[in-house]
Parts: sequence; C-alpha cells; structure tokens
Amino acid sequence: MISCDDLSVTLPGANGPVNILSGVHLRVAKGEFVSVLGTSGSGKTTLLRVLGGLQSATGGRITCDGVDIAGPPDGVVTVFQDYAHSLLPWRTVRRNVALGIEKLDKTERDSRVDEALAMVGLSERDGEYPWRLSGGMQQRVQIARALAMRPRVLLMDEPFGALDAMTKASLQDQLQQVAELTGTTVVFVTHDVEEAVYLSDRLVVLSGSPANIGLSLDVPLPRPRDQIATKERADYLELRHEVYAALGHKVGERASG
Amino acid sequence: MISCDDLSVTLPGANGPVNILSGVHLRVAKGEFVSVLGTSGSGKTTLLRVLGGLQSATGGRITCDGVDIAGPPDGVVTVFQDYAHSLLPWRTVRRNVALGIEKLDKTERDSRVDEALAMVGLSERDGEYPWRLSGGMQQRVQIARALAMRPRVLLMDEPFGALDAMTKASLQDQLQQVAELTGTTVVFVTHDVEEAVYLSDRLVVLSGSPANIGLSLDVPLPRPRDQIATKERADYLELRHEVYAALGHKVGERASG
Amino acid sequence: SDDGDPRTLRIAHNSNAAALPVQVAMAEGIFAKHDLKVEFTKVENIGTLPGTLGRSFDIALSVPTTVIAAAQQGIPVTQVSGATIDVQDNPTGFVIGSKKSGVTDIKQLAGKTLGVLTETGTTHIATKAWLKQEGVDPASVKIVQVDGPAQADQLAAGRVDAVETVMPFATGILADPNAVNLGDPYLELAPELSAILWIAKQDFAARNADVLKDFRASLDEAEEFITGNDEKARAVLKDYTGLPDAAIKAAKLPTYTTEIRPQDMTVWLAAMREADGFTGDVDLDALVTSAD
Amino acid sequence: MRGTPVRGLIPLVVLLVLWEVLGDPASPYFPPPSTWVDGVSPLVESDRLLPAIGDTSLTFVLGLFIATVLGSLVGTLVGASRPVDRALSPSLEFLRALPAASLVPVAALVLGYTAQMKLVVVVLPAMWPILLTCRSARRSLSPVLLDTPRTLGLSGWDRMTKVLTPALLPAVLLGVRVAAPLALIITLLVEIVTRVNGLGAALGAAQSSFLSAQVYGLLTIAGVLGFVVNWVVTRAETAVSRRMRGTT
Amino acid sequence: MAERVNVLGAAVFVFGLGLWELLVRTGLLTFTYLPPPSEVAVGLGELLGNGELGTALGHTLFAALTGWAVAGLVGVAAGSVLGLVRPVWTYSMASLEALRALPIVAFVPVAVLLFGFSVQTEIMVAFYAALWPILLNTINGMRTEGRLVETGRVLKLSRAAVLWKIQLPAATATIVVGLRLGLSTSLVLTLVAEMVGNPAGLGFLLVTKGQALQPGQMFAAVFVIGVTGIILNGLVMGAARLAFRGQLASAGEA
Ligand SMILES: Nc1ncnc2c1ncn2[C@@H]1O[C@H](COP(=O)(O)OP(=O)(O)OP(=O)(O)O)[C@@H](O)[C@H]1O
Ligand SMILES: Nc1ncnc2c1ncn2[C@@H]1O[C@H](COP(=O)(O)OP(=O)(O)OP(=O)(O)O)[C@@H](O)[C@H]1O
Ligand SMILES: O=C([O-])O
Ligand SMILES: [Mg+2]
Ligand SMILES: [Mg+2]
Repeated sequence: MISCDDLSVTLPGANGPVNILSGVHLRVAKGEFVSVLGTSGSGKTTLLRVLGGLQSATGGRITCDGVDIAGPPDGVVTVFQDYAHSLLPWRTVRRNVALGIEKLDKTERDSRVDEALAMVGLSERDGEYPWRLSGGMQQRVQIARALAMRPRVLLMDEPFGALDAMTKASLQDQLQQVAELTGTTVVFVTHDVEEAVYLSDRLVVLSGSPANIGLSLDVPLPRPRDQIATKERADYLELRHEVYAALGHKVGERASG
Repeated sequence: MISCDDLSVTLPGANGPVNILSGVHLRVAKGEFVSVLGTSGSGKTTLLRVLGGLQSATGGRITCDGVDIAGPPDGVVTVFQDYAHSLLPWRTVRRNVALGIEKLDKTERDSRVDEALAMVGLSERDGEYPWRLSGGMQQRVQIARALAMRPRVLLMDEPFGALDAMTKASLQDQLQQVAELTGTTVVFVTHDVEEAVYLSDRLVVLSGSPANIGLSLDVPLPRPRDQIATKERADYLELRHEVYAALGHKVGERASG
Repeated sequence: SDDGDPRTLRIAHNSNAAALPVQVAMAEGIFAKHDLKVEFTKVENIGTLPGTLGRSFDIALSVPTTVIAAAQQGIPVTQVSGATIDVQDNPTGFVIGSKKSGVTDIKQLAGKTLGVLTETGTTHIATKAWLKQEGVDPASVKIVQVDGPAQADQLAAGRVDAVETVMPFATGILADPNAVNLGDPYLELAPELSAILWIAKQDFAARNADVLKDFRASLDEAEEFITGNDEKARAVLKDYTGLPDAAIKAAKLPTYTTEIRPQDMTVWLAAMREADGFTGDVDLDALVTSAD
Repeated sequence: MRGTPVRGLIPLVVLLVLWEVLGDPASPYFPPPSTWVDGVSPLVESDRLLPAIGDTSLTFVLGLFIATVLGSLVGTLVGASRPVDRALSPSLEFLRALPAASLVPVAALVLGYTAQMKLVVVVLPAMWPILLTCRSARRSLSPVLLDTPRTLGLSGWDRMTKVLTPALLPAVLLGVRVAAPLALIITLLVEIVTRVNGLGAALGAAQSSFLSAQVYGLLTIAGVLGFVVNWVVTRAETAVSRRMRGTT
Repeated sequence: MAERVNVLGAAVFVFGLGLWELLVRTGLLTFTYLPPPSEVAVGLGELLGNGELGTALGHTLFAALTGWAVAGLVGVAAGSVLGLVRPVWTYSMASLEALRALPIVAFVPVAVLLFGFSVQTEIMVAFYAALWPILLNTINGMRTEGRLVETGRVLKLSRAAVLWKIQLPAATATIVVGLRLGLSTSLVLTLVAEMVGNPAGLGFLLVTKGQALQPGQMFAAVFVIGVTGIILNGLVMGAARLAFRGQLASAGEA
C-alpha cells in the first residue's frame, strides 16, 4: 500500500546541501507492521516525513495505494518525535485530541476522544493544558490524537521513547490490538530492539551516509503476541539476537543470551 | 552532598493546585550515582528541578553541601528532558556547547568543547545549527554542553532517551568514565531499568500520588563496569529482576530470566 | 538679528508672487544700497510663521486674518509693510465654478462642495462674507481643503464643484473650458483691499523703525524696477518659485504696495466677525506699525 | 503579563501637575492643562465636538480593523512563501514609504473627499506593522506545529482557523499595538490636510487660529482615543499571550 | 551576494510602473497632478541635474537616520529595562502608552516653536516616531522562553551574561522587526515634518515642486522617497544578516 522506489532526500546544511537518504526501496503492505531502526541521525525521521507527505523527496517515487504522495494522504497520520511542538498549547488535552475529528458529530467525537484518552491513561487529565503535563504525558496525548483519527496508516516516530517500561508495555499492547482489529498499517521508528521485534511483522535498519536500507528482516512470530509468552519464545530471543548482531552491538546479545 | 528532607512540591493545575511530591527524603553522597525511576508523570522531572534549584519546594528543606538551595548552586548542571527547547537556536553546535565556559581562555575553551563533542560523537557537526539536527543529536549537544562545564553534580533527565542502543551504550560508558575520573555526583532520571542498574550506585523509585520514594535499592556491582562483563553477572541479572518486580512489571523479569 | 545685527534681516516667505519685490531688491543690490543684509527662507506653509518671529525670522510674509488671530491669542505681531493690493483691474483672488456641476454664479454654491486652499485663510473668509452678502448660508457649502496644484484635477473630475484659489493655480484651472471665474472675493469686501502683507514682532518693529523704513524704501525701489524691467523681474520670479517657463510668461503680476493700510485691517476684522463668528477683542492699532 | 497597571500613569500625572504649577497661564504656546477645558468648550457649545470625535473614531477604528485583516493576510502569505515575499516586498516597501500627505490628492481623485478616501490613506501605513510582525511570526513557527494539522487531515480553512490564527494571534496583536497610534496619526493628518470632518479638521482650524489651549484640549482627546484603543488591544494581547504560554 | 538581488521583486515593481504608464497613454488616467512614469523620469532627470535632489535627500536621510539611530539605542535599552524589570514597567508603562497615543504630527508646529526651523525638529519627530515600534518590539522580545533562561541559570551565567547571551539574542529577530518598522515610520514622519515644519529636505522639495506646478518633479521626489524606503530596508536587513546570522537564520530570515 505504501511504497517508495529509489527514494532520495537532500536537505540544506551548514556547508551546502546534504544528501540524507539515497536509493531507499521500501514496500509496506496493507495491515503490515514495519519497524525502522537506525543510529541517531541516520534519517529515520526524514524517511517518515516523506512517507507522511510532509517532506518532498528529491528523487524517486513514493506512492500510497498507487497514488503519488503529494501532501499527507487521507487516513495517513504521523506521530511526531517532537511531541512538545506538536500539541497546540492553547487547547486543553481533550481539545488537542479532538483536533483531527472535529467534523464528526459531538457524541461520536466525545466517545472517540474518551476512548483514546483511556487507552493512553490520561482520562483524568483531559481538562489540563499540555504545557502542564510531563514529557511522557505529552507524548501520550499525541498518540491519543492519532488513535482518535482511526487512521489507515500510522507513521510513528519514537512514540514510546519518553515512557517508562510499564506504560510502554501497556501502550505496545494497546497499539498491537488496535492495529490487528482495524487492519491499520504501521510504520514505527524506534530505538528499542526488543520493542521492534515484539511489535513488528518486519523490521528494517537504516544505515550508511547517505542512508539506505541496510537490513530487512521478517519477524514471523505468531500473533496475537503477549508480553510474557512471546518474549519467552526461542525464536523471539533468536531474532532479537540477530538484530543486535546486525546493529554491530555486542551487548544486548550477550546480556540476554 | 545533596539532601532533601520532607520535600513537598505543589504546582498549579486546571482544577487548582496539585500536590506533586510529598515527604520526599533523599540523600546523595559526593561522587554517588543515583538513578530515579518512576512511571510517566510521577514527578521525576519535578524532583530534579528542585534539586537543581530551578523550582522552589513548597515544603521541606533542600541543601547542597549543607547550604540551602535557592537557585542553581555552583557546579550543579541540569540536562533537560526537552532538549528541543534547551538549545539556543541562533548558536551553532560548537557555540552552544561553549555557552557555559565562555569565561575560560580560548585555548582551554576550545579544547574542552572539542573533547565534549568527541565524547558525544558530534565533532563533525560542530558548525551546524541545532534545528538542523535530528532529535538524538540535539540531545547529545545538550549533554556535551553539560560535560564541558565539568560539573561537580550532574542532574540528568532522561538524557539518553532519544538514542539508539549503540549510541546509548557508548554514552553510558563515557559518562561512567567521566564520573569515576572526576568524582562527579550524578542524579539520573531514566525509564530504562537495565541502564539504571548498569550505571548506578543506588536507584530510587518515585511512586504514589503525591509521589514519594517508594523503593531505594543499592547496586553493589563492582566498578568499573563493562557492557558485556557486568551485564553477564548473576548479581546484575538479579538486581534487574528485583527492580522489575518492584515496578510491578512481570515482563522484563521473565523475558530476561 | 534680534540678538545680532539689526540690519541683517531674516526673511521668510512662500512661492507667492507677492514676495517678488524682496527677491528683486536682493538680486539688484537694492537692499545692499540701503545698508541691509537679508537672508531668505522659503516656507510654503506661512500659517506657522507668526510663532517663529523673533526666533528664526525677523520679517515674514503673512495675511491679515492670520495676523488678527495671532494677535488675539497674545502673539505680539504687527504689520511692517504692505505687500500687494487687489484693485478692480488686477484681482489676485478667484472663485472658480464648474459648468458641469452647474456652478456659474456664487449663489449656486449652496449645497455644493467648495475646494479651498486653507479653511481659515484670508480667501475663504472673504468668500464666506461674499456668500453671506449674496444671501447664501456659508454653512450650506461643504468645504474641503485642496492643495493649489491639485485643484484643477479635482474640479475637472467633479470631486469639487468650485474652487477658491490664487495665482498661479488659477491660470491652469481656468484653462479648462468648463471652468467659470465667479469673481475676486476680496473685491467684494472693499473696492481696494490688501490681502498679503509683511509682519514682524511688535518689539522688533518698535526698536528698529529705521531699519523697517529702509526695508520699505527698498521694496518701493524694487517695485519700480519690476515695472521697468519685466523680463529681469520674471527671471527672478522663476528663480525662487521654480515655475515652468509657460507659467512665468503667462503670470499676471499683482499690484505691489508697501503702504500700511489700517483701514484694510478694519475690513478684515469685520469680515471675520461677520463670516467666521470671530468674537475676540483686538487692538488694531497695535497690529500696524505706523509708517513714520 | 497582566494588563498595563494604571499605576504606570503616575509619571505622566506628575508631568502635567508640574506644567500646571510652573507653567505661565498666559503663554500663547504652552497653556497649562487647566485652560484646556475652556479651550475646547466653544466646540462643545456649538455641538461640533462629539460629531468630530465620532468621525475620527470611525475612520481610525475602521481603518485599523481593515489594516489588521489585510496586514495579517498579506503578512502570513509573504511569511509562508519566499517567492511571494520576494515578489511583493519591494513594491510594498515602496508604497509604505510614500507620505500620506501626497497620497491624499491621488486618493481624492478616485474617491472624492469622503470617509472612504480617508480610510484608504490610513490603511496602507497602518497595515505595515501588522504585516511585518505577522510575517516574522509565521516564519519562526515550528515546522512540527504546521505539520500537525496537515497530517490530521484538516482542511485548509480549519488549518487556518484552528492552528494558524491562534498561533499568530499574539504577533498580530503586537502589530496592532504598534499600528494603532500610527493609524490615529494618519487619520488626523488626513483630516488636517483636507479638513474633511473630524478631530483633525478641528485641530487644524484651531492651530491656524492660534487657539493653543484648544489645540492641547483636542490633542488630549485624540490621545485618550488612542489610549483607549491601545488599552483594549493590550488587554487582548496579554490575555492571548497568557493562553499561549506554552509557545512564548 | 548575487542571489540577494531581488530580480522578481524588481520585475513586479517595474510591471506596476508600466501599468501606470499604459493607463495614462491610453487615456484612462488623465490628471495633471498625477503624471505618468515617463514624465516623472524627466522630472527626476531635472532634479538630479540641478543638484536639488542630492541635497534634499542628504538632508532627509540625515534627519531620519539620526532620529532612528537614537531611537534604536534608547528603544532597545529602555525596552530591555521595561521588559525585564517589573517595577519599572508597572510604574511607567501606562504613561508611555498614553504618550504613544499622542499624534506626533500635531506637535510639529510646537516642535518648530521649541527648536525653530531646524533639523533638530525633524530629528525629534523621527526619534519619536521610531521609538515606539522599537520599544514595543523589544519589550515583547524580552519575554524569552522560560527554558532558555533556565539554561543560562543552569550554566551559571551571570545576570548580565544571561541578558547578553540569551535574552537579547532571543529577542533579536523581534527587535529587527521593530527597527525596520521604526525606520519606515521615521522616514515618513520626517517627510511630514519637512512638509509642514522645517522647509528642507525631500518633504519640502515635493511640496515646493507641487506649488511650482511641476508635477513631474514632485512625483520624482515621491518616487525617490519610495526607493529610499526600499534601499534603507534592504540595508538594515543586510546588516542584520551580517551581524546576527544565527538569530536571523533560526527565525527563518537567512
Ligand atoms: N530541518 C533540517 N534541515 C537540515 N538538515 C536536517 C534537518 N532535519 C534533519 N536534518 C539532518 O538529516 C539527518 C537525518 O536526520 P533525522 O532527523 O532524519 O535522523 P533520525 O534518524 O530521526 O535521528 P534520531 O534518532 O536522532 O531522531 C541528520 O544528519 C540531520 O542533521
Ligand atoms: N509546569 C507545570 N505546571 C503544572 N503542573 C505540572 C507542570 N509540570 C509538570 N506538572 C505536573 O506534575 C506532575 C509530574 O510531572 P513531571 O514532569 O515531574 O513527571 P515525570 O515523572 O518527569 O514524567 P515523565 O516521565 O513523563 O517525564 C504531572 O502530573 C504533571 O502534570
Ligand atoms: O505620512 C505618513 O504616512 O505618516
Ligand atoms: Mg528522529
Ligand atoms: Mg519528566
């Protein structure tokens, strides 16, 4: 459903234009959950912005359901890494979450907002302004806003980065459930290898400079997955191992061995 | 060296003042490395702001080397959670890192900046403006700025939150080394249990509402620690286990068992 | 020269042809002959000049209504010389109507828009008095201020129905076939009337009677020169007004006089009372410095 | 920041009191404040003051309003698009520098000596501060804030009303604060120049009749008019800024 | 530097002039007061030829720029104090707001009384006109984002260093807007002062050329005023880009 061929992106830099992405091929099928990994600054955010129609590519072709992407396609919602700037400071949490669905009638809208807030555990804080929330809470407001939209495609940029392990696990499972139930396609940028393996159907690693996809790995773990059962499976541990190895990371590998 | 007794903090909320922290007792000895854990919104950032002299407490006593804290004490540097707002957008990376040490003579300043940038792996990007950097890079600039100050006390709020596993491991070790070498006291807020156990002499967990310290746990692992050797130790794995359990988290525990 | 040499006169005037004698007196060395040194400043907005006398200037071109209003507010100015005088065969004031607007007679101004140079100016006071004489309520005429250079266009475009003006603007306005000269409002007040004059501060005038006498004598000589040397005089006129050659050639010079005519002040005060509701008490004697 | 406290008027009051005490009551140029009321009373008695205030207020407020709308629209547009900015800036810069007094006859040719003519001449300079502050605020908006409504599929209209307008509102109001006195100055200037109805016409007449007490009286009235509008805008600005605290 | 030359903007401007010429040539606009650009060009040539233009322009620029520069210093200094020191703001801002509301043009005759027909009158007017936008923008710019000031405190910068290294740079883009506004306002009001007060400079030139029935020359003066506005603004922005590269780059102005 989303595909990019030979994508390249050039951005301005202090010493002239810099080639950030080059020759990126990526195909994400409908309902697929794909994680994107890569070192800091490798171009994950940039890739996601291109897929979301927020940044135009310098070269290559990007389509969503066969249509060239020019501007955010319908039903494709991006969750930004920079959550602080993506909430409207003059709107309360509730009204921030409602932002994308204000065309719906009030009952429907309210029930969707309530549902989304409950999912991220912020039902109690719905009257608060975002700048009075902790970092992790702000991030969750943004996630709730995206979920309330019931998108076809979710593009998430380190959405659980500022969350503690427990909140994170709970949100991972919520997301998994929603995606499965509604057939949502998800492209998920994360730094957390275990999270990537646990959630994905496939994971890709951005590497090189300019970056392209250095590794693509299927995750054939059965669904629904479970924080305890899945993570005890030998194939889960093996995949984790494999990814760490591919990332050149000797630690996680052994520590968890 | 840093101590707080019966600390309480009240902040304004949508429905009147909210009691965030209450009855917090914490003593951090010189050269100690203390991690603070807690769920999202539990008050970790608030606690760190009070220790850093950026937020006045509503009750209790907070001292640094026996002196009441009113404003940031000398040699105490905070690394903020929201890195995007903490860098001066009009200064290049290099000049942002130099901000706190501009009183030093040029040679000394340059060498400290170079050293700090090398530690966080941004030597090559020193002429760039921060808003042209990726999230993780911005976070590293902020860390470099704090390190360049050579502080006695470092208060760090999820400093490695936006970093990939490899960059994170490398920075963990850099930090460990610096702290050991210079006897720096560190209070370190994190969501990553393994990181907390790996780095700390002691870790505390904030819980409850209003929050106070629900768990305090010594980490008697020998130093220097090593990403491979330490994480293979039985006592490391046990401690990790213990923390997960205390956090009510069944997952990490078993997955790593 | 209040504080310096009394024989150095700082003179202010505008582009009006009324100032030609002082410029000619300068150009022809007449002032020098009378042991006077002069410095000119051209100021287009002469309404502000009374307040500057004694500070920036010693002598300034002015109009009777300004002098009366200033004096009434306690600004001690006085006339020290005449400048021009309107006589039947040489008018300087004009009210010009537009056939398109149906204004060919002063009486038809009722309910129309009249473009004036300055609402508080001498020409307009005279026009209002004239309207009253003709049985037209001046309040029924809508007044707008239109700068001289813009008057022709505004009248032709029908933005105003008539204008009240002076030379050299009248020439251009009357060039339009639709324009009709309704008459000189000054001459409706009196058969002969002075509408432009030279003023100074009262104490300056009192202390420097001899200087002022020489000043007037110079202007008289200059006037003679103008009469006898039309071409040279017009060259001077071009010099300080900057008017295009055609306008210089076409210009009809006003009738010059240095005579101080207390009777004119009386006419103007009456007109102000009559037409403008002016109520103040003014000692007209102080407003004219006797010529001897 | 709250609204400007009234206490801040103390220095001005002190100044006026000093003027009253030390001033020469007979001065033709600097009459003390106590004489100002008498100065304007003829206008009150002849029922000319209130209509004049009305005419000036109308032009001033309406001009400021139109300038605000145009200024924020054009400012947002040139702030959002560099090509548009480059295409329009020199011409706007040129028009802005033209003195109102020389525009009056041109505007009058087209519109006559009417309230509309006054408006046209007032709007151009008054929209400039709003345009510039709006332009620079638009430029420095966080790209993430602008991307947010796009990814949420908001229509162009919704993006404008729900995100762009609230985000730029503080800048617009700052611009209006700067523009308000300018609009008043030009309104009075046009009225002085044309004597078309209003306080400026009265002011010009008083000035050329050397009625200095009336001049100061009228200036005070004009000043109060400007102050009131300023006060309202400042209140609005502080209220808005407080709500926007997250961004400022 | 080459890409700084705004070809597109110049083209739009020239197009506007062409349109005006066309309207006159086709007889759609026929006013003696408002001549076509070609006639204005002739007037411009005459004014340049006799040297009147240079003198007048020099005078006006001197008055406007002096007033503006002084307003810049006073405005930024006073604006910083008002923006940062609460009591000063509390006990004077309302007075400034009241003074700001006074129509300066009406004071030109008073200024003429105080300073005579001198360039000081114009400088005073230029100063007064430029002061307010600079002052207000500075006060506003001084509302620095809380986190940035905290950063300064955390890094133990002195109060002066926080002002100098954080608050002023953070306000720079806003102050530059104030300076640009102040510049055009001071230029325009200097002209007004010349038209109704001190008879000198471009303002007086255009009045006197009007009175002399030389509309070509009069609008040549108007044209020069407009172009001066463009050039001065370009110079201010250019200088600001040189001096405050980072600030303007981060405000999207580079
Ligand atoms: N607005 C921008 N202008 C210019 N260059 C940019 C901009 N944003 C990002 N870059 C550069 O593009 C490269 C990739 O950045 P990107 O944000 O995509 O990285 P990332 O993989 O998301 O990193 P992180 O994990 O740290 O968020 C970096 O070198 C960065 O400096
Ligand atoms: N500026 C503020 N004004 C009012 N309340 C605030 C403010 N900042 C934080 N709070 C509230 O204080 C509580 C604790 O916030 P804090 O930022 O300390 O949490 P945290 O433990 O750091 O969370 P996270 O892990 O999500 O960053 C939260 O309920 C939050 O809503
Ligand atoms: O003439 C003015 O634009 O102020
Ligand atoms: Mg990123
Ligand atoms: Mg926090």
